[in-house]
Amino acid sequence: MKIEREIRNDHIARIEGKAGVVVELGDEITAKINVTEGPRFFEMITRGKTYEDAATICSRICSFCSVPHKLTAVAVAEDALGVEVSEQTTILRDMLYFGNMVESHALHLYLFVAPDYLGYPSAFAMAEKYPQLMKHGLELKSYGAMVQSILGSREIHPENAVVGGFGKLPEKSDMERILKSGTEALQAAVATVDFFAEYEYPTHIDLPRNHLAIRPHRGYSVYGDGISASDGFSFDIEKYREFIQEEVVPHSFAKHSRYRESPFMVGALSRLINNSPLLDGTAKELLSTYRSLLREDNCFANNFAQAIEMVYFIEKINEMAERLTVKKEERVQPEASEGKGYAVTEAPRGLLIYEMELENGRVASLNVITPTAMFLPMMEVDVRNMAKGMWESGYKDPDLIGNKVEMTIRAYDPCISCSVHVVRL
Amino acid sequence: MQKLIYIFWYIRKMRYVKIANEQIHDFLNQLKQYGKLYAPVKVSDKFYDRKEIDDVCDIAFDYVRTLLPAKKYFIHPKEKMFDIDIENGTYDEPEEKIEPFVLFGVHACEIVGLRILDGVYLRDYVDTYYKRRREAGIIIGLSCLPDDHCFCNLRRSDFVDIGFDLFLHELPDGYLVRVGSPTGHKIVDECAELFSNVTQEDIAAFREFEEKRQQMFSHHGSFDNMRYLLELTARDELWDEESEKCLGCGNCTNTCPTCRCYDVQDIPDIDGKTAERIRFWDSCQFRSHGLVAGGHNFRETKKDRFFNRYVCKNSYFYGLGTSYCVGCGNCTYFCPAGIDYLGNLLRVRSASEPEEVVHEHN
Amino acid sequence: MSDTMKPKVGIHGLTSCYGCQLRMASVQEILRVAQRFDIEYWSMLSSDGTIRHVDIAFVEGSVTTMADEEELKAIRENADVLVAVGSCAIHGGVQGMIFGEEYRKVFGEIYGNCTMDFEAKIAEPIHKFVKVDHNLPGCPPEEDEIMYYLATFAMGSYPEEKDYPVCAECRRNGYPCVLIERGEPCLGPLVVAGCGARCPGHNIACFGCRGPVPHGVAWFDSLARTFREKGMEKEEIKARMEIFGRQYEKMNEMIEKVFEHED
Amino acid sequence: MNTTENIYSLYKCRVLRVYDLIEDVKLLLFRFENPDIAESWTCKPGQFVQLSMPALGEVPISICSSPMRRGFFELCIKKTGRVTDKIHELKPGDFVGVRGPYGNGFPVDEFEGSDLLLIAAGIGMAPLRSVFMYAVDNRWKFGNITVINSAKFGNTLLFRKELEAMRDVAEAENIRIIQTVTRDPDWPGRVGRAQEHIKHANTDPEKTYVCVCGPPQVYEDVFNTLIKNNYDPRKIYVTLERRMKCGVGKCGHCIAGTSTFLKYICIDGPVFGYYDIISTPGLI
Ligand SMILES: Cc1cc2nc3c(=O)[nH]c(=O)nc-3n(C[C@H](O)[C@H](O)[C@H](O)COP(=O)(O)OP(=O)(O)OC[C@H]3O[C@@H](n4cnc5c(N)ncnc54)[C@H](O)[C@@H]3O)c2cc1C
Ligand code: SF4
Ligand code: SF4
Ligand code: SF4
Repeated sequence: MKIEREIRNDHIARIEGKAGVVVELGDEITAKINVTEGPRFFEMITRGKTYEDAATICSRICSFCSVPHKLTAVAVAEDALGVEVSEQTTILRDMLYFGNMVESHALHLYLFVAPDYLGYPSAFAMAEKYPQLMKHGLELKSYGAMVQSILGSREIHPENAVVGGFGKLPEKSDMERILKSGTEALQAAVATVDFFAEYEYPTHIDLPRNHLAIRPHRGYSVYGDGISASDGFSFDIEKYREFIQEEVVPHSFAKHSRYRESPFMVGALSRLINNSPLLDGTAKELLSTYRSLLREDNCFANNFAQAIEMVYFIEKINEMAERLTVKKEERVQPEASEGKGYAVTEAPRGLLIYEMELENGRVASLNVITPTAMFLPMMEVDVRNMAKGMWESGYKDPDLIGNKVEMTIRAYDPCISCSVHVVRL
Repeated sequence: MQKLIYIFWYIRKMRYVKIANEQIHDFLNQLKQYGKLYAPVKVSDKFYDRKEIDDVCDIAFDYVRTLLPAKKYFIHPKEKMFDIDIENGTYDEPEEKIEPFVLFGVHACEIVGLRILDGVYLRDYVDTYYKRRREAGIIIGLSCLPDDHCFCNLRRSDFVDIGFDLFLHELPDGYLVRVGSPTGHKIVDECAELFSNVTQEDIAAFREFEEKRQQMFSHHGSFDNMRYLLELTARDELWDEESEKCLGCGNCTNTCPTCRCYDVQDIPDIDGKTAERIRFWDSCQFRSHGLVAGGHNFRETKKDRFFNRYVCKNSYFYGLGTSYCVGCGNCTYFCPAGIDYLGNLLRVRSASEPEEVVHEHN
Repeated sequence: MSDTMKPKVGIHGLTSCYGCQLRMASVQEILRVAQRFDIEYWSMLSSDGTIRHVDIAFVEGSVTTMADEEELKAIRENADVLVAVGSCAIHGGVQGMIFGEEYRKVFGEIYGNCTMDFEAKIAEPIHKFVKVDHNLPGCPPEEDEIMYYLATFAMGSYPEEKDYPVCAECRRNGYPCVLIERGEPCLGPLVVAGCGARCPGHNIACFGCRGPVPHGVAWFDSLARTFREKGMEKEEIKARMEIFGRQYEKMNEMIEKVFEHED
Repeated sequence: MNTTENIYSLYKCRVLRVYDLIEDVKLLLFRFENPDIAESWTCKPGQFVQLSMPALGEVPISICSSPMRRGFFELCIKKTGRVTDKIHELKPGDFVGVRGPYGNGFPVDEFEGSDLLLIAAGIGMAPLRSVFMYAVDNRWKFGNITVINSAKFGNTLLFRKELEAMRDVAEAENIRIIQTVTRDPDWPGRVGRAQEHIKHANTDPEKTYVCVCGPPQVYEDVFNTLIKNNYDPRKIYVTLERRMKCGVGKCGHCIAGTSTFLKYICIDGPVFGYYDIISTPGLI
């Protein structure tokens, strides 16, 4: 193979975590996402820990998704121990989870992606010229952070969410606080949709693909009992190993996953592709206005999908905050101390799968598959196609190609920290 | 202090009234007109703390101790001293409007504790922050029955006759109320319909209560020789053993009604133009309490710090002729390591082997 | 300091959950922070950055690869003041729980015989490799402390670090003590204050995310004794204390000491 | 600045001059901004002030000038940490906040009519300088005076030049100045520790008051030598240091003593007598 040009960036900026990319251009074109961040062995370090400690440790897999990790780890322990939580707990967890969605999407769209679209190296550089945009971004971020702080005790690593319920329940005044800033946040989210609807998706990477998303319990939710694919297939979470395989590749401390042997996509786009009929309210209206932007075959549609989701989740949070009158209730104490459990939820970046075995109240084994590990192979395909398309249509400047390559990576909102927690097979 | 002088004057003309159990909630509601009402409420399975009262039915009358002593209302756990303008080098006191407030249900030991704090904070140099709050606070005392950790009797702080506006002594069907200040008189006058005269039976009941209370203390005698004995036993192994258990967490000092060490810090704003000078509770159990520039520490080891508290608490407070320790037992009750402060003092006093002390919280 | 003399800062991440950087990025006053400093390097937020000389470098994350180690050394060489941010950088973080032989075993178990393109190492705190001037503890650090640290640096001074435990704040805030009341293994007495005793305030025992109190006043031995008295076994105690304390040199020794006379 | 009676309020003071004394130690001259304060402010030798650097903190510093000089005072400050680092950056014209004076100071009234022996080690000369200046300004009130100033090296002798420059006056005034170093082979003058020079003092042990200041480790040897040389232990005074946040007996950091003898260094000290010291473990 003759390599004419190599594009290499050891440290992709504006993503969560540390990864590099190498694209070799020549008669053959290859692309590799190097996940060089050191492995962190979460499955190992949780072994022998109580399920409470394990859930708290798992939250440290990633900061952007600390709420999803914590709540999924809690859900898997509850599944293993046969704990049924109250209706109130379910609602409060949804709120907490949705709060994380809003913050994570806002950070991604405003701090990571918007500078790309507007041609700035960073949001700070962009802030001067686009103060209104930045204001929206910070408003949405703060709103999400506030919801998480109220329900989870803080915006990163929510210690208040525990097996059986919550350590401390929110008060009436807390709900009022959420409602109070809800309207403004919703406006900002709608403005975000309008902003992202204006940008044209880069071409060269249109490629049909499989989208995997949760089979939700009720409504357009983040909790569910199985996974559905855009190829029409659907399976229970207990069977995930039959459909999703993981393998080690030499250039990455993160494993790569395949669905029935091929790369696939997960995330906001996949959720909307598979579950958008479940949407309601403003988000539904907006989506019907901009239906054509929800492109199955182009990963850049993911940013638009995130914007739509923000609208939906804020509206839901506000609804819940308005309806719920928090009653005093005790956490449910598990009766069992052993068992095997499965849990799947939708993290901001896509499906998050936990499998846990408990003995004597302590973790005997744990397996976690994160969204980034799932979409890494698909991302490599898109990166390669992006580079190939540009190269073949005559672009030779490696910086220019590199820039587009990075934008492609960012469109996925990859979470490298999540991916290198390292999965045991 | 103007107020204290009045107290001395009125003390000679004592006034006692009675309030029946049926009237007590009315009385508590009436108290709210004198300011925000703070009283002990149950905050968890075993603990009580003083909180602002909305519904007077929440008030706990049979509490023994609160998570934090009454001092928290006079020296806030954390407070701003100054707003600093860096460029002009000015230090301005924050504009704090101090509203009158009522502390209900303060036990005798805590009232003595506050008087000890007065001795420190109002002596020579008057701490304005403390003084203003002290003047705004109305103190309503409440009699109590001791638990195993209480030894206020050994400290002579089990009964007070000064330092409160009203003091309620439990009777079978109500409370014998002693008036301790002009404010106390005013309250009684203004709520006259709630009070009745004290009867012979009430006096008998009061006597009986006091008798019962004295008998309930687990230890009797005197601690007057404690100061000498502590110095003489400073090298005993007891201090090695006990300080070995200590977590250096400072709960003992924070929950002590008379511990008053504070630290001061300047917190600059990010713009570099303004700052706040704050002060917050410190503890001699922390490493940096005795640390000076250059790294020398006047209380280098955990044992030094541990022993320091025993020395400091037991030393002589000239103002009242007692020790700084009022015998409330908080430091034992709130010590996560289960270190028995009273038990250790008793060991010092009698040089006996430690009794099997069960550290129980109930 | 005039505008032309803005301090230059770099914000770097090694291996971690990136929460400390995220927390720094999400402080309310982020735009005012950006105005007060020249942010020379912050790859999480900006694609404009190579490691250049800065006045203050903030480093999050532990060292888990050779590349991390090299990067850290380059950061140190180019910084006048280096601040370790968060539990990973200061104590190794949760990933620092696997040590020595155990590490080889685990690595083999997971990656099997697959030869990797990069070399991974045991996760270690950054002070094992370079001189650290200040620690900004937390998992992640608290907003008020981030702002305090930044503000003191901006003034050309440096922060006063806390050397007392979470219990102090727990008590000042008047939270019921879960260790006394329910016998739950609260690590508050061991752990450096700053969080305002968030977990006890939520009825949850502190599990030590901020890491041990510095300067040798984290009394693992005394707390292990207390836990033993509440009925916990040695292994249980270790399993809990090691989550954020495993790389504290004397941890094991101190816990063992308490159980010495038993077995 | 505050006009209320808040005891923690500060007087604004202007830095007039900054001298480099020895490495890391500077002498700063201040003046009160407010003329009323300048007029009325007085202090005693051995007292200290609380000096604030806005947004950084407050530190206790001994006054090292003669109390006879109205409206002005000098502080001699060693650079050792957050606040003192910044103090060293002060330039003439800058402002600081000051409150005080605090502490008991040396009982100079009691000293009257007696000989004076001042023994300084390290930066101990800083607080003793105010006693010395006071004695010089009121020369007729005291008998013979000896100052022993000691340090490790010639260039770490605090106020060396100032003391050297006074030699002629001193000769005429029965003041003996002994400067000695312990580790400097190039030093042309006297060598050895402070206590080794007590025998060279011009003071009569029977009627001498002694003031000592230095790092904690020097005290024992100095005391022993003094007592061996027949100085009266009841007339030996030292000035101590402790962590302090308020300077007025509130914050508790400087509490020292035993249960029969509890003292605040800031208000009961910082000057203590020999018997206080030996009956109170931990005071030094
Ligand atoms: C009565 C008295 C007189 C003093 N006189 C002088 C003098 O004339 N010249 C001089 O250079 N130094 C003097 N010192 C020591 C001086 O106060 C300390 O060097 C100074 O506080 C160090 O502060 P820093 O912030 O620079 O150091 P850091 O080590 O950063 O100290 C942090 C904080 O700790 C406290 N602290 C630290 N060391 C001391 C200490 N030794 N005493 C009290 N508080 C301390 C202060 O509040 C300080 O802000 C005196 C101390 C006392 C108690
Ligand atoms: S030392 Fe303990 S017993 Fe004594 S007053 Fe303080 S808290 Fe009460
Ligand atoms: S409360 Fe107990 S463990 Fe904590 S510092 Fe005091 S004596 Fe030590
Ligand atoms: S709950 Fe934990 S942090 Fe709070 S006082 Fe008890 S042991 Fe300390």
